[in-house]
Amino acid sequence: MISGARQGSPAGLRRLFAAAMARDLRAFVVPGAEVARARGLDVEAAGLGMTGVPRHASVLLVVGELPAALRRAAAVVYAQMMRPRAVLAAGAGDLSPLPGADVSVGLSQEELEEGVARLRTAFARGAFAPGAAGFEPEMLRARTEYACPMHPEVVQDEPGACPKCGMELVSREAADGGSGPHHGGDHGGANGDHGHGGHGHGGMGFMSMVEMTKDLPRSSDGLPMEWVEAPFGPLFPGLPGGLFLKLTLDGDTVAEASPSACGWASPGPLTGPADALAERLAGIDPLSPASYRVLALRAVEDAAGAGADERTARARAGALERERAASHLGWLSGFAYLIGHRWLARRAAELQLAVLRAEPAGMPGLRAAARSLARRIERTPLLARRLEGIGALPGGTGASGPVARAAGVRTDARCGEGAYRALGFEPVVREGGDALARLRVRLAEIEESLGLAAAAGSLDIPAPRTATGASGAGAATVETPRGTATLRVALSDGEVVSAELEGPSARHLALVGRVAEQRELADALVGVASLDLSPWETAR
Amino acid sequence: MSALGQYALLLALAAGTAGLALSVYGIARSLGGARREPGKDVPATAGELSREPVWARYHVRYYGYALLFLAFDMEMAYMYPWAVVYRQEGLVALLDMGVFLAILFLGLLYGWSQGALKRQ
Amino acid sequence: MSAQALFTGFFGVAAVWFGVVVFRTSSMVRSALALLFSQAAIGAMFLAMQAEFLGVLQVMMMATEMSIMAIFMVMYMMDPGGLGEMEMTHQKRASIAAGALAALAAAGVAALTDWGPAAAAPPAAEQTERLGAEMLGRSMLIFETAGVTILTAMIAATAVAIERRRRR
Amino acid sequence: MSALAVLAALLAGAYLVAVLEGWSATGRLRPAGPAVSAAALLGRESVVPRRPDRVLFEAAPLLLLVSAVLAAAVLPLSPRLVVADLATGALFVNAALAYVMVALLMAGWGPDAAYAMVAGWRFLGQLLGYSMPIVMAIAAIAMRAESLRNTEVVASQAALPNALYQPVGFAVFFLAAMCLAFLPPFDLPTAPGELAGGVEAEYAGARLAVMRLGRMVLVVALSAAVTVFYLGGWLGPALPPWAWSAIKTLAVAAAMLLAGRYVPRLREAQVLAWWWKLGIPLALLNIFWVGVVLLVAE
Repeated sequence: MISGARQGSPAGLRRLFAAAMARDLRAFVVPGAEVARARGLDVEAAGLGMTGVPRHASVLLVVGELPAALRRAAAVVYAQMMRPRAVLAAGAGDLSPLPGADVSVGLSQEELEEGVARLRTAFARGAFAPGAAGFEPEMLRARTEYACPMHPEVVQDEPGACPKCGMELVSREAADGGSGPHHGGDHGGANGDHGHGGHGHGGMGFMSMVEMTKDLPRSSDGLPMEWVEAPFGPLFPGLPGGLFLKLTLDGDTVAEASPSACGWASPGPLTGPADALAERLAGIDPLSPASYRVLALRAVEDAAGAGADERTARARAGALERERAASHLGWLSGFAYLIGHRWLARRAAELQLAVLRAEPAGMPGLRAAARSLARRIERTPLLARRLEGIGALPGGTGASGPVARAAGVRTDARCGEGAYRALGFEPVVREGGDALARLRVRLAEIEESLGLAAAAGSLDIPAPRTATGASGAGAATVETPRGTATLRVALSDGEVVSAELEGPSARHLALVGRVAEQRELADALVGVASLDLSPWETAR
Repeated sequence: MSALGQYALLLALAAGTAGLALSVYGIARSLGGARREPGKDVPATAGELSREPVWARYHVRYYGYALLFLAFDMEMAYMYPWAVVYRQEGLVALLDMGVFLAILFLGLLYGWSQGALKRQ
Repeated sequence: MSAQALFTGFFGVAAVWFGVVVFRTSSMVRSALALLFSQAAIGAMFLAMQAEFLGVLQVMMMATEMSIMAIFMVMYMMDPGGLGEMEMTHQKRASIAAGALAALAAAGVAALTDWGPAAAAPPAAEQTERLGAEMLGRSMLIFETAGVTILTAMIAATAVAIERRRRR
Repeated sequence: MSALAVLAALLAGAYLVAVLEGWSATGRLRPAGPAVSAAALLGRESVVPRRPDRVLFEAAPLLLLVSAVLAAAVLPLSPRLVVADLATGALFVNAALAYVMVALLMAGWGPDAAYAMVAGWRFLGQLLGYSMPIVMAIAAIAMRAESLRNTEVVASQAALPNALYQPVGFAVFFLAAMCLAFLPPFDLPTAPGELAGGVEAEYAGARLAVMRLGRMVLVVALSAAVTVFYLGGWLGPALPPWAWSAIKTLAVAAAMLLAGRYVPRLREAQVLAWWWKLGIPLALLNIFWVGVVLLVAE
């Protein structure tokens, strides 16, 4: 039996349907497809269909450990999935409030495939069961509150009379986070106001539209409209998982955008033995673990006064460039999914997985594949028109990485590094500052990075134990796939006593409003996605 | 078959198709109903529970097109009878419809010039 | 013949019923769609009366036109979802009286007029042809006048609805 | 009897189109895929969202399916194989398919959900774009055939199929048909990445199965319409007439489904602007072209 079985005895027609369901499993991936790919998992190759619609999914695939906020979001998605449903956990630890995983596997393709096979068996046998358990965690229950229809500010948990007008309070379900229609400044929703209109003004017979619309927010074309808040995250299929994005919609235009990220708990991974700092920091961002590993190693070496030799620096550059190419390809796949280019989404994912698994000797071949992909993208009809002018940001907005380089700003932490100078590195800079320019910068960087990784000749990250017993302060900067990350550490006797980490996504998160607001919904989402945010690398 | 027989057949087909769909629902329903659980019937929005209704005044941005469309839709009522007799009537029909469409096209150009053909 | 009358009557009742729903619901979208199906039922009546071109045209045009009406209702009416159960009608008694009176008058005209013997409907294909010949013959001026009327409507609608911000 | 044969062919066509769609979406050709998916959908729960407009929510999948079936019913597979060969068949196709938009509007508004509502109104906008060019293209077809009867439309193409006789009209109609069936790159109302399912997001289980079936029948109906209007329907050497119709229809469906795999989804503002600033003038030009050619030829 699976945890989300349907009530009923598994016989007759049900057995037939269960067999069909076992063959046709569709997974909703938490936190997102991009994390699964970055961890080297090819979900579709493992035989699971993928869907971004909870109602159409039968399997909740959890990849890696989730912070509490994302576990709650996953529980909401799971509750909204149709039975029979199951949880497949790949390398996930604690899942609560989700029910325990029906099948638990490690983070490797072989284990995933074996887990899918087990899940199929479980589905075929246990999709229907006589004693199916309910899923009713406390967080999903609606809280009832009582509000005055006349005074929207009067809301209380108990029934009673309004202290202002004495009217009986009306029960309603409490909103979680206040989504729904609202009129500009005041809240309380259309329902209360309108419900009242029928009683209070009934005698007047006719209400002036001017009177009724005077408090409504004005749209850009001067019409008074109601705005609606809708969540587009944390588990929205077109955006990186973990990005909490709430959009206030004026029709299909984004009036306001308020983003936040799941992030890592501060100071969490920063404190502890300095020699293991690299290990801990690599765990914060599943999308670019190598960058943070190198960042930590360099900062600790700087603090301990032990510089890395040339060979080590070169190998690290190779690892960083391999990760950059893989990360950009992963972004490209997600971005292609968002804009509905299905062939590109699949091809970029294949290349990303190949890059993640490749040895140095395989890099030139992948580079040729990346070049032909880039050429094909340049020739794709309608793509430039789709992206031109979307998410435009001029230079000097505090951005770094590809976002800044796409706006003609020559900023790259790699320029000052000896290992990169030796490899003949030259930063990729494009003009335009819009989603199209960012796409072009990343495409060029994929090719360049694969070339650099091939030239570096080694892709592993040597981690000499330099910090044992060391004291001092140091800092390091690494150009991650998303921009410049800086880490300042102070060591005392081999322990990190204080540390300060600054990643690029925190700065880019502040730009979301500028690329999204007053844009059509699809254009706003393209703008946000083109920033390539990693919700993981900001501190909560 | 007579025209009326054809209409009856189409009506029967519509009813039969709806009946087929309903019997599919019936088969699905025979397996049992949906279990009532908290949060399940809230519209699925990316892992957040949005319980509030969204039926607010919706700002449609293509109303400029919609207004011109209404006029063009009228015009189509004339187009079909005209098209059917076009070969019989010849040049008269071409000129007649040419003038009619030219008048309408003026309307389209006016709307275009006034910015009706864009997102408002 | 009797089956024809039966279906005509059936769709007539359906049209009236949907027409009633238009006013009985407080949801603007439901109201607009009820009007749509009321009009579509009239189209079906035309078909039952063997006016094929007219019927199909009515069914087709009302689908789009009433849906466009729905967008303007959702844009401009308060509470388009009818969540507040707000009373959207006024001057109820007068309108009911006027409606009943008009219905009686129409029924009276229909019942009391001597319509003469019913002519056999021409074959469906011929109807369209005759319509076309009429349009290009005797009624050409009316047809072109309709074009000018539509142009006027287009210009008026654009002028009223589209604000010219570029002028400023 | 012929009506039953046509309906069986329609179902078979819908199945094959579903196989093709699976191929265009995942790149894998699985002949049993749609049957397994359909059975899997029927075995799953199907909830109604809280406080919906229940009537609209339930009616939408049925209306989508019924309108697509009615459109297919007036399109001939061969001179004899047609459910109802209406005198205004070409117009009737259009009338039936207008209700596809009504169905999506209902599906968008019914569940009272943000993604679905944006998607539903989006599709109405899309209709404003494709609807005029589609009727204008059909008018040009009727000019040549001197009839709106679909069998006569096919017969009028004995010398030269309309795809060659009026290529502009063919291109306009083909693209408008893709818009109508909301196939990629015009899949604005379902937009998997942008709206997480859009109008389909709240449908599950049996309701979703009916909706998907309606969509597949719709693609078949539109492919058959392209075949009848532009590719000479059943006309062709050697093979029996119905086989020609079937081959052409499936080829058109495959072309429609595969085109969207290699291009990104269009922006709504662009779809509308292109149809009105380019599509409608081209469709009018096509009518003028056909008119002149017909005058010169006689």
